[in-house]
Amino acid sequence: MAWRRAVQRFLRDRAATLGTALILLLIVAAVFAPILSPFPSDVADFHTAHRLRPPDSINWLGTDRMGSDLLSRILFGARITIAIAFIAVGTALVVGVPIGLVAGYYGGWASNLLMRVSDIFLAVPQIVLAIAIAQTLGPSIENVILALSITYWPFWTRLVYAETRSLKNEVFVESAIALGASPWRVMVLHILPNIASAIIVRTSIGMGVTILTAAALGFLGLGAPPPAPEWGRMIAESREFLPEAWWYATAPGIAIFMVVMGFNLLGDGLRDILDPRIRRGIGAK
Amino acid sequence: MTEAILSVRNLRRHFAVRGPFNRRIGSIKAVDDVSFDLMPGEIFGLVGESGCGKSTLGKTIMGIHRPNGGEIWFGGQQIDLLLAAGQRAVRRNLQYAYQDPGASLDPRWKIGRSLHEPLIIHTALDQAEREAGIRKILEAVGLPGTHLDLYPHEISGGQQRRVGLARILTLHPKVVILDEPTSGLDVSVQATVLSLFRSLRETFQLTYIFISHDLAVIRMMCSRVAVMYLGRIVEMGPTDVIFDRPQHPYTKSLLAAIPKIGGVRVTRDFWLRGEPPDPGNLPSGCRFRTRCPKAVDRCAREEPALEATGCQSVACFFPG
Amino acid sequence: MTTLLAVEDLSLGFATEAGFASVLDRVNLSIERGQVLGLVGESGCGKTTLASAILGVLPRHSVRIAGGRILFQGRDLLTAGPAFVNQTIRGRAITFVPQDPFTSFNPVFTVGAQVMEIMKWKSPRRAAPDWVGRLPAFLAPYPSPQRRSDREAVLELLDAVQLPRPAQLLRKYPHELSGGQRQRLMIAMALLPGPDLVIADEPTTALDVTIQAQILGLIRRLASERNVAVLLTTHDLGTAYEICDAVNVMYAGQDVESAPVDKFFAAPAHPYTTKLLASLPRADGSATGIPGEVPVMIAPPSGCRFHPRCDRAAEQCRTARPSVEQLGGGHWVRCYRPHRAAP
Amino acid sequence: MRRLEMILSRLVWFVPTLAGLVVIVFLISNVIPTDPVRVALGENATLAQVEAMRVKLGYDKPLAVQLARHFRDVLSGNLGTSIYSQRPISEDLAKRLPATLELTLVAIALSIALGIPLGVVSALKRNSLLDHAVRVVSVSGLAIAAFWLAMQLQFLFAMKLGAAPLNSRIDGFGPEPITGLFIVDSLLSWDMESLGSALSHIALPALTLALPAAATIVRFTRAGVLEVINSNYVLYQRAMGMPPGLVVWKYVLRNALISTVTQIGLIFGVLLTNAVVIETVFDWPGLGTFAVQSILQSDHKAIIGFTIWTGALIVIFNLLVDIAHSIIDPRGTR
Amino acid sequence: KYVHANNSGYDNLDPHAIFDVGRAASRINFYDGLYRWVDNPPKLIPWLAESHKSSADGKSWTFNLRKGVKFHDGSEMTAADVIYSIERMLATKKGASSLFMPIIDPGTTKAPDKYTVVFALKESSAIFLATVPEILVVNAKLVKQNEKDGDWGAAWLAKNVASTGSYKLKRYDPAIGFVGERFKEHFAGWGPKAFDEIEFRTVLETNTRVQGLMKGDFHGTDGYLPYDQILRLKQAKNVQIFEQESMRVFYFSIHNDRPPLNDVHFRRALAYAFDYNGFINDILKGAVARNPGPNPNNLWGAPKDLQGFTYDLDKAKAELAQVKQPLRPITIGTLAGFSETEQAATLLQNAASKIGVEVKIESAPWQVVQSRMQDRDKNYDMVPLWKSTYYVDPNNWVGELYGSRYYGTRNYSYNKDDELDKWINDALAINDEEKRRDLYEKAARKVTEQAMGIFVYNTKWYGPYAANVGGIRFCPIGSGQDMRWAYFK
Ligand SMILES: Nc1ncnc2c1ncn2[C@@H]1O[C@H](COP(=O)(O)OP(=O)(O)OP(=O)(O)O)[C@@H](O)[C@H]1O
Ligand SMILES: Nc1ncnc2c1ncn2[C@@H]1O[C@H](COP(=O)(O)OP(=O)(O)OP(=O)(O)O)[C@@H](O)[C@H]1O
Ligand SMILES: [Mg+2]
Ligand SMILES: [Mg+2]
Repeated sequence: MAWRRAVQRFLRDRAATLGTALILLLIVAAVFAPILSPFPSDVADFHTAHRLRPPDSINWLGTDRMGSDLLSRILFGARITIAIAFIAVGTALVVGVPIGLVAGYYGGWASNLLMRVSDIFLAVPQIVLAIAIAQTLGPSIENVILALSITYWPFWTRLVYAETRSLKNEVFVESAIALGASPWRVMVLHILPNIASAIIVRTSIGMGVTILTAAALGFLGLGAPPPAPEWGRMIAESREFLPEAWWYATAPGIAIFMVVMGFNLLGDGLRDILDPRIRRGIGAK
Repeated sequence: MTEAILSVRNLRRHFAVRGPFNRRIGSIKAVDDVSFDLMPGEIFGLVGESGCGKSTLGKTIMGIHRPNGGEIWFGGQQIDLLLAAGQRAVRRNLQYAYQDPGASLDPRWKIGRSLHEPLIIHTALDQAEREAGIRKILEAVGLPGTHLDLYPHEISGGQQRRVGLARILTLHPKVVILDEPTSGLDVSVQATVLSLFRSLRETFQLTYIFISHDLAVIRMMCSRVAVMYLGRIVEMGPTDVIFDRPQHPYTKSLLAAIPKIGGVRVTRDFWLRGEPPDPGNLPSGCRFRTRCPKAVDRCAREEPALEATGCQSVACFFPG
Repeated sequence: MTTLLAVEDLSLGFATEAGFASVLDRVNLSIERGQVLGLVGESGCGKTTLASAILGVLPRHSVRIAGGRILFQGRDLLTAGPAFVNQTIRGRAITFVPQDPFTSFNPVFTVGAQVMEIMKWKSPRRAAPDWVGRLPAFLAPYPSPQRRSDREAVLELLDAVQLPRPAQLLRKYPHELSGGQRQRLMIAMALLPGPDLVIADEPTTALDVTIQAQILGLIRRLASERNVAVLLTTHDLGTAYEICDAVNVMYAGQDVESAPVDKFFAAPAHPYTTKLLASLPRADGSATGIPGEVPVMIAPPSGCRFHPRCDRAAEQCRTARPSVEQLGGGHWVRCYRPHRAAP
Repeated sequence: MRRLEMILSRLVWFVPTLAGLVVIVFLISNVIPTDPVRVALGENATLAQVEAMRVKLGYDKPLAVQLARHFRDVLSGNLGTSIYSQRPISEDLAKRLPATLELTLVAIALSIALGIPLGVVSALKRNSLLDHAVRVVSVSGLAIAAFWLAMQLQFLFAMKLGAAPLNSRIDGFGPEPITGLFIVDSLLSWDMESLGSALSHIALPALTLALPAAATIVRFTRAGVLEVINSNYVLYQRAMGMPPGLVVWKYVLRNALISTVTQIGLIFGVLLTNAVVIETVFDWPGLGTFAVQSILQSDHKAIIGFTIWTGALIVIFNLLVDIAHSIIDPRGTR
Repeated sequence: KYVHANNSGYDNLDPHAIFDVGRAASRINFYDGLYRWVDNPPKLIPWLAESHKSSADGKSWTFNLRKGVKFHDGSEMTAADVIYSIERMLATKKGASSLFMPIIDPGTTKAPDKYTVVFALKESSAIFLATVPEILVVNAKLVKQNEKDGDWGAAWLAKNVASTGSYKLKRYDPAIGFVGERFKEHFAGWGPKAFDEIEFRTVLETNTRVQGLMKGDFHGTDGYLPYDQILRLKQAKNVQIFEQESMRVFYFSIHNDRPPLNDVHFRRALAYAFDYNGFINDILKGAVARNPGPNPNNLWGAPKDLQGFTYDLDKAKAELAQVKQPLRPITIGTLAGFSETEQAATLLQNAASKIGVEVKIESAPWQVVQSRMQDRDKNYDMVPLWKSTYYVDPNNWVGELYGSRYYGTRNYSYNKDDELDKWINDALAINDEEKRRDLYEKAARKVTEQAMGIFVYNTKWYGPYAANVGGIRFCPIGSGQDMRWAYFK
């Protein structure tokens, strides 16, 4: 019942709905890229004679420096974006959340040390470490994902750690412990569900951040190697044609914008819906 | 004389006050050298001003806080030394009802699930058996069965209190520590909740430690009462005796401060001045001396011990 | 005695997500100069709402005033210009002591700064030149002669509310003070502008009994010394008994009974009042309580809102709200079937 | 006193944090496959030379020994020489630091000047047209890829309108270096031409950096004001008839800023992140371009040096934020 | 004042430490060599030396120095300075020294008198004279004063100039560039309108260089811009473009020593799989000329009738069918920041996939690519890049790229071909140009026919300068950045 009400609230939240729509758009684009794109082969095929054509009825978004259809490339690029965002954030989550949970629950010097390490990771901009790692491993999508996961897990550990710490002081957790519940039970059944909303919200926003970082890596030439239609790389390619071929940079830039916006809006919307403080505030009679 | 069901001997619980560098810069003596016995079936009241350590005492007995010193005996067993497994067994019999019952329920769990939890933890009953048990308890605390499908924030404060109690009673404990069970309730609700406590005590043969700062409620509910001031018990004895012939100046001032409808207006000439000192920075000697009209030099030098005079014990050099 | 403040048939409510909550229903109330009036009722019955309505600080976007008047010295505050009310009534003629001294000080300014800010704008000695009004408020000057005399007045009053070493105290931050000290400061701040009426919203609920006794004594003494009227809201009948001249009882947004304090406790007329008094814990262990629950304001019971829980309720209680029945000696009740004191 | 101790304890954390940083970065940079010695020696080196250089630079030793030596060097402030440029790395970093500082500080100032008033007004006029506009823009600001925004601004302002220079930090060599911050230096030496040039050059990159930062500040200020505006102390001041403008801009704002100030520490990290890419786009001779270059050149020591400096910068900045925080919020340490 | 926007950084001014095209301006404008290359086709003109003689066996070379040449500090340049300079190059082993280390031993260069220098080569070298302009002379006394720990003044010369050159160093910032002030007493004298100051500024971003040139902030920039930019610049009124045929061959370097690339059929298959016309005519808009072999068309030693490969996937498939070894994915390294290399690589990748060869592309900065190429094991399979002119002799191309003596320095093909090696070594040892031409043509033919590299085009130099700049003397060496001849109209 409460669940259905949450869905209703969600649908009423225009921003969250728009965000979901944008993300669905991304997923549809990724899944059906071969069907949707007008020139599916253009991902790796060139028509040098058609290079740098402005948008027209054939190439809706124009063509790039090799004469490939930009729309097709952007649709296929959605696959890369999805892969990077979901796998990198997913891995970081799978690693970071349990660590943060256990460290936050038990405390002690070991988890203090752990938190120090994650602090150190967080002291340096993620992109700096990611660049170093991506460069170490050589440019490829897999390595970008790896670099982002390695640098992103401390973020989750921190978040979950802090949430767990504060939840541990909550009366209902204390009372569960007083009732004799095992640590495992308290962590998994009481703490985790209660920080889940925070995690979900941050995941959504983290997806956006990760997509931006991945695009930045692609932009710097550390992402997927050519001819992969990775959006950041496309923007980098477009740079030297900026004055003449305005559409070249515009299309992938807007694609990135829409997707990140989608995740941010969804995150914001979820925050309003899921954040217990806010819900309690509104739900109270 | 019957055997005490719960005995507390010289219990201590101090909280470190930490400054920068995680350095210990002092300690709050939330519970300091507290001893008392709890007899089966009685309602033992614990009163005192906010921050005097009532909740901490309760939680230390429960094992939520580790004591810094002293012993706790429950049913002939010293429970403060037990390891996790032993503690769990004790917890079936010793339960703590939180000051804010709403907050002691997981906001994401339906009431029903929260009520199942103690049985899942402590028994091997199956779903149907548990459900039956819960419905019985629910009835006992006066809640409709439909409430099982609601979330904590969807019910009123009085009902939350009932749920909190039901949750504790599912395990049929022997002793329940009730921490401020009526604070924040309106008098009309408070009256019904209090009578519920009484009837439950009958039904389940419970022994209560009843924590409150409301003397009127204590007087109505308890057979014996201990008055705490800044981590110590300053006076203890049967309720009637304490209320009629208080010996400690602090107890006197407490009694003087409650308005008595129909009586003289206490605010006209209320004599106690000042406020309790900072618990992290206690005065030397007797803790009450900074506010005590009787205080002399000796009170600053020595700390009076809790000494029995008849059925009543007082920690004061100049009782009466 | 002349009526200082009269609330007449005030009805208002809030637009909420769940619907319109009718929080005050034709409420009447009047205070004489120098009188301490207790507004008693259970949690959520609309005490704070009524006090806020008099002060004019209800949330503007959600509040809907359905009718009634709030007459202060004969002037309707609901229709008076907001700038006028803000400058000459609020904080001047009517001041405020909040419920919770812990959260009513701005935590990041010293209490001295906050006291002096009040004095800068609300001091009885304030004589602001014309052009000051046109400046943005945070640029307005504080003439030093006024500042000096204000400061003296502050120190004097802090002494009067029994705050030790006032000068040092003013340099502290709120979190460095105890609850009792803060509430004394609040009282001092309420008296400094030399008001005619102080609205004190449950000034002692957050405090311990010993402190409560001290604070109540203080309010009572200062009010009579300075001839200030006090509207004191509370849910604690004991508090009302201690310092009030008269008591006004509310239930679920409706006023039900009003009486001088002695009559109120000796001969309550409304069934709700009697039940409330019977709920107080007594040494003999008898406290009856009131079965049922406080109604929701969104769809309140019709007529007298107490009727679902009233054992004397009749059909007419369900349909229409009883009007005021004077019982003499300033005692009135709104009930078709009140308890009548044996003559 | 409290504050001093807080600062001291922060300073004490500084050391292990940086030490940890050194280790992590060292480990990361040491598995880079390209051979730094080869890069150092250039086209013509023979195998023997390479080996000699390897020994000379200590690359032949086990990793632990290298790490220990590295620690010793870092402690003595010596980050080694760049194997590509052949100059001491600390020198290179020191030369580039002012550029990055100037850029990020201007960006922060810009974002604060933009973000706080907008956040307050948008909270006060909640659900108004302005509020909606501000929220849309601020959500967008966080979704734009910084480098793309940089390019679009370049395209619009530099290429199409010619209103701003395309990139770099100043025309020519800039004013006499005193602090290294061109804006400050040109003011100090009263060199108006340089000042104009420096300002026009910094406008676009600072704006690019400031927009997402301002978006964050707007959001937090707005949320902070909304939270505070309903608090009891604001209610109290309103009930006491204090001038509404005063209540908002003095009393509400200061409380609302507490969370914003904490955010500014994080924002600084984000700014540095974006600076890495944006400096590259705008050819800004700061730490960011240095980092990208040295990482692409597999210049181990330069990467380590950069990371340490960045980490230190962030730690120092956060220290300043903490101090600011303790001034705004006197309720003791966090 | 002339302002030049350069596409790479001047992070070191030491003339003996740097030897790349991007940083030619600091060497050529601050320093003088014994001879100097000018114009196109390149001519060698006497510079610090007035004349030279070589012994019959080609091993002893005597240079007569110009008299009265002044260093910037006023002292006179003598043979001692020349000897210090060559010893310094041999000792520091950087930059152009690799040209001399194989043929000159330290301590063997002598000065019979103050104005005569004698080089004693270990073996006869046909290219020695062509490389003599790279012996840039530093002020020995001044440098010695600034030596530290036997570093031959490396630290000092990195930031300072001690020379006889056309310009004195006025300001220098490695992150920004340098400003040179005309050295009025330069021995070669000055034209009436020569620039008083030249500023070379590092502007990495192509767009900025172009934009700045069009706005008038810069007066010149590098001549190898992408052709799209040249077209843009041609529209601008205040910019003129000098067009010159250069000697800068774009080709795919192939690792010839690694299966399956060691199979000529595989290499040929790839050579047939590159769309030369699409690349030259569409992507580069015909701005360059097809160059079928390793040597630039406009230099002797390039066979005039050489037939290169054409884009023909059928032939490619046929060749591939003859490959016996198992196929595997081929890795191409491209130069970050040089999008042409990436486009060439993707073009090849695309066609290769059609004949069933998988290609992976990795991009890295030039330094990294180079360091990998110099290592036989770490080298990429293929790298598209340019071979520029360091000295004007076919050896600069076919010799260095395929002579085994240059393995790991400038030969990245690691090819094993004794016949080819012999031709190249022979051509180095004799001085008869006719014979040498013959050898180089044979070598070029063989290299092409064996597809040891995929040779694409020879660059044209499109020197963009402000319309009011005159007197630019383009030479493939120095890329038109020798500013002493130029002036404002
Ligand atoms: N976990 C803790 N860490 C540090 N200090 C604590 C902790 N719990 C309680 N204290 C301190 O111990 C003292 C006693 O607290 P306790 O909660 O036991 O008082 P109480 O009598 O229950 O008060 P109340 O009536 O307000 O519930 C207080 O000064 C409190 O600040
Ligand atoms: N801004 C508001 N919007 C909607 N409902 C409100 C608002 N303010 C108060 N109410 C509702 O009005 C009713 C009366 O509230 P009010 O705060 O006046 O009660 P009270 O008598 O002061 O209670 P307490 O003793 O708990 O302070 C409550 O049901 C409350 O939920
Ligand atoms: Mg408590
Ligand atoms: Mg209230």
